[in-house]
Amino acid sequence: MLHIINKATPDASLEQCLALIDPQQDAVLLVADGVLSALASYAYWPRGLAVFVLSRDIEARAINAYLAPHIQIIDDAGFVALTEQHTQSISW
Amino acid sequence: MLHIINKATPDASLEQCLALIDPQQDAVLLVADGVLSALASYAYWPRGLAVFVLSRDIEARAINAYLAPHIQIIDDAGFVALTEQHTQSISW
Amino acid sequence: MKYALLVNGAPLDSQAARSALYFSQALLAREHQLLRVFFYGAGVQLGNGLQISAQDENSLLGEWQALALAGNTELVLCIAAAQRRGILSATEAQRHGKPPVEMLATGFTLAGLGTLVDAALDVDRLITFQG
Amino acid sequence: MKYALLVNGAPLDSQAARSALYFSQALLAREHQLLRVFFYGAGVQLGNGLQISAQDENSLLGEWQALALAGNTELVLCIAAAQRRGILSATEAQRHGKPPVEMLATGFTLAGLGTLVDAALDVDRLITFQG
Amino acid sequence: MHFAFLLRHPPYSKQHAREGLEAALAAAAFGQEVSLYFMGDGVLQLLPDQKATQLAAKDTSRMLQALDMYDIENVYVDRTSLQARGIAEDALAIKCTAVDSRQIRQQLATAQQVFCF
Amino acid sequence: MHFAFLLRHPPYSKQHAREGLEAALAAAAFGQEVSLYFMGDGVLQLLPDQKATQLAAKDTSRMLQALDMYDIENVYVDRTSLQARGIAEDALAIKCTAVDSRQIRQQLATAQQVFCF
Repeated sequence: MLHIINKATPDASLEQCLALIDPQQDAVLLVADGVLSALASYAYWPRGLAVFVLSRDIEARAINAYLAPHIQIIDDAGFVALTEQHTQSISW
Repeated sequence: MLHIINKATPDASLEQCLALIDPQQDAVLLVADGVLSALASYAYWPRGLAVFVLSRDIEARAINAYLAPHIQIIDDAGFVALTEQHTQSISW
Repeated sequence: MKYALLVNGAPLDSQAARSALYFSQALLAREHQLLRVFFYGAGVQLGNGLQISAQDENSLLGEWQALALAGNTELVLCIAAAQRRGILSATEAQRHGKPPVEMLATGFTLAGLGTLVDAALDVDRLITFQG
Repeated sequence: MKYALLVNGAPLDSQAARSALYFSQALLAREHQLLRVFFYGAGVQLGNGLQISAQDENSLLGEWQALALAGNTELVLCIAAAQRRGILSATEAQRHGKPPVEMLATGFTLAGLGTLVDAALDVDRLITFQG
Repeated sequence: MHFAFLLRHPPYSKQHAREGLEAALAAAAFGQEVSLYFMGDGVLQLLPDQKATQLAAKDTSRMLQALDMYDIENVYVDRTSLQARGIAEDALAIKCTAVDSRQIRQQLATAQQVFCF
Repeated sequence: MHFAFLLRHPPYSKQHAREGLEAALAAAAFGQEVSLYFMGDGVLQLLPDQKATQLAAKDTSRMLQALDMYDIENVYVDRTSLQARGIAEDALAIKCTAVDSRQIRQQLATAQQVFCF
């Protein structure tokens, strides 16, 4: 399952998404204001979970230098690739 | 200062409002989705703070039975009266 | 007392315009003056005169127009915020090379942020309704 | 693969339509098919053809129209959601006793939720862009 | 096909509750198997005796009465969300099955599409 | 008259950052004393090197350069909000005075109007 999150915390979406995530099989993609949850200072992602952010949303907001180390930056084509790999998605 | 809150938790508005509140002098009015923060199960209001909810928002959502005991229910005229009493207001 | 309101939330996708309407009605009932309501941000969408209310709901726009008549209240859309969201008067449309369709609802005017500043200076209370 | 999108967020007051546009461009670049984009909720506001883009910003609407041509993609506004938000075709306006002003942007059609259900059944992937 | 709908918003301030239910009813009307999951503030959609007329709004709780008519039988409510709001399972306006996150996760894995409102 | 603006939203997804700044600039242009308080995700408006063109958006950080021109000198940033995001006070695009909640509360008490964006 690919979880797409577009909202900044605090927001119910994050809590609800985290409650349903399977860190072994699922991936999270942060887009729009959702990328703010990729900051190193926000440390609630379960260990082992694949967390991606969209590069243009990071660059627009100039937060590259503040990202947590395990966050993976992808471009628009990478977003498409994630949707190819995951048969299911939930946009929170 | 009258603090008017129209958003449900979790939301940054609540945190930011609580950080600025003076429980001795200020009052909080919950409107629209903000009334959900009047539920007895949400217990983060500082002791002694006057917290009001708008009756029509409570009735529309049928949450009367779930309100915390110290919450005061007012009607539209009561809302106007609060703005008369407080020279300043912030709508979060 | 003299009041003005600032309404920032979209009429349907937030409760801002609805809450502000009931507040305004209560203001007039208590014999306050409501000089101006300034619609900003997504709030400008209330002034779209081409909107049609579904049969099963009351017309929020119509209630605002009635309130404005009863209270002699100015209903002002921020011109920049409205333009960004595609709401133009016939004059504005023509100025941008579009057909002169009047989208502005009866009773609403377009004006700049200066009218919000003016209102804030003229009144005893300015109350904001967020989206 | 065959894709469809569901866009729920308002064009200016959320990033939904902008994010969905870049995703769609990347889809076509990878030679996927994008059959339909269904605009629902506040998302229908993109299809307001009377909107004017400010000079300092690109036209989001224009880019969507170009994308639809390039990808042979249907742009569909949910008819009920659009009506609630005041966006009508000339035909719909007339049916409600209003002047027959065409508000629908070129390249967009109005249809019911059934076309969203159909899209979900026809494609390999349905991706939602929230507001 | 099995379409799952996550209904996460409280009624009335915004259109999510209403438009989520309308989408679910449409999917059922078009012959699809539909399951509903009320979670977060979405559980408030299930409270009885809502007075939508106070806000001149469409009563979404009345739309719930239509679920039967559309043969939507798989109606679930997140137990944790109810508990966090102090709402008893038997205080709801319609019959729902209370589930936990683990059950929701398992059931969503079988859905063709998951719609989130 | 003294108008205070609380700027609480991050740039770009929504119009709050842009429309809040435009309102503040308008108040200054109309001769009012203006003070700005960046707090919560609003502090992200202050980061240098934003690339708004990535989203074909108006660069709100460039609007900040106009503050001088409008004689807006009272620009404050909430220290706690910066710390929570791991942002140093000297990493910001414009000169701001870092303050805490107590100071903000005291200063707002002197405002004629508090606008919240």
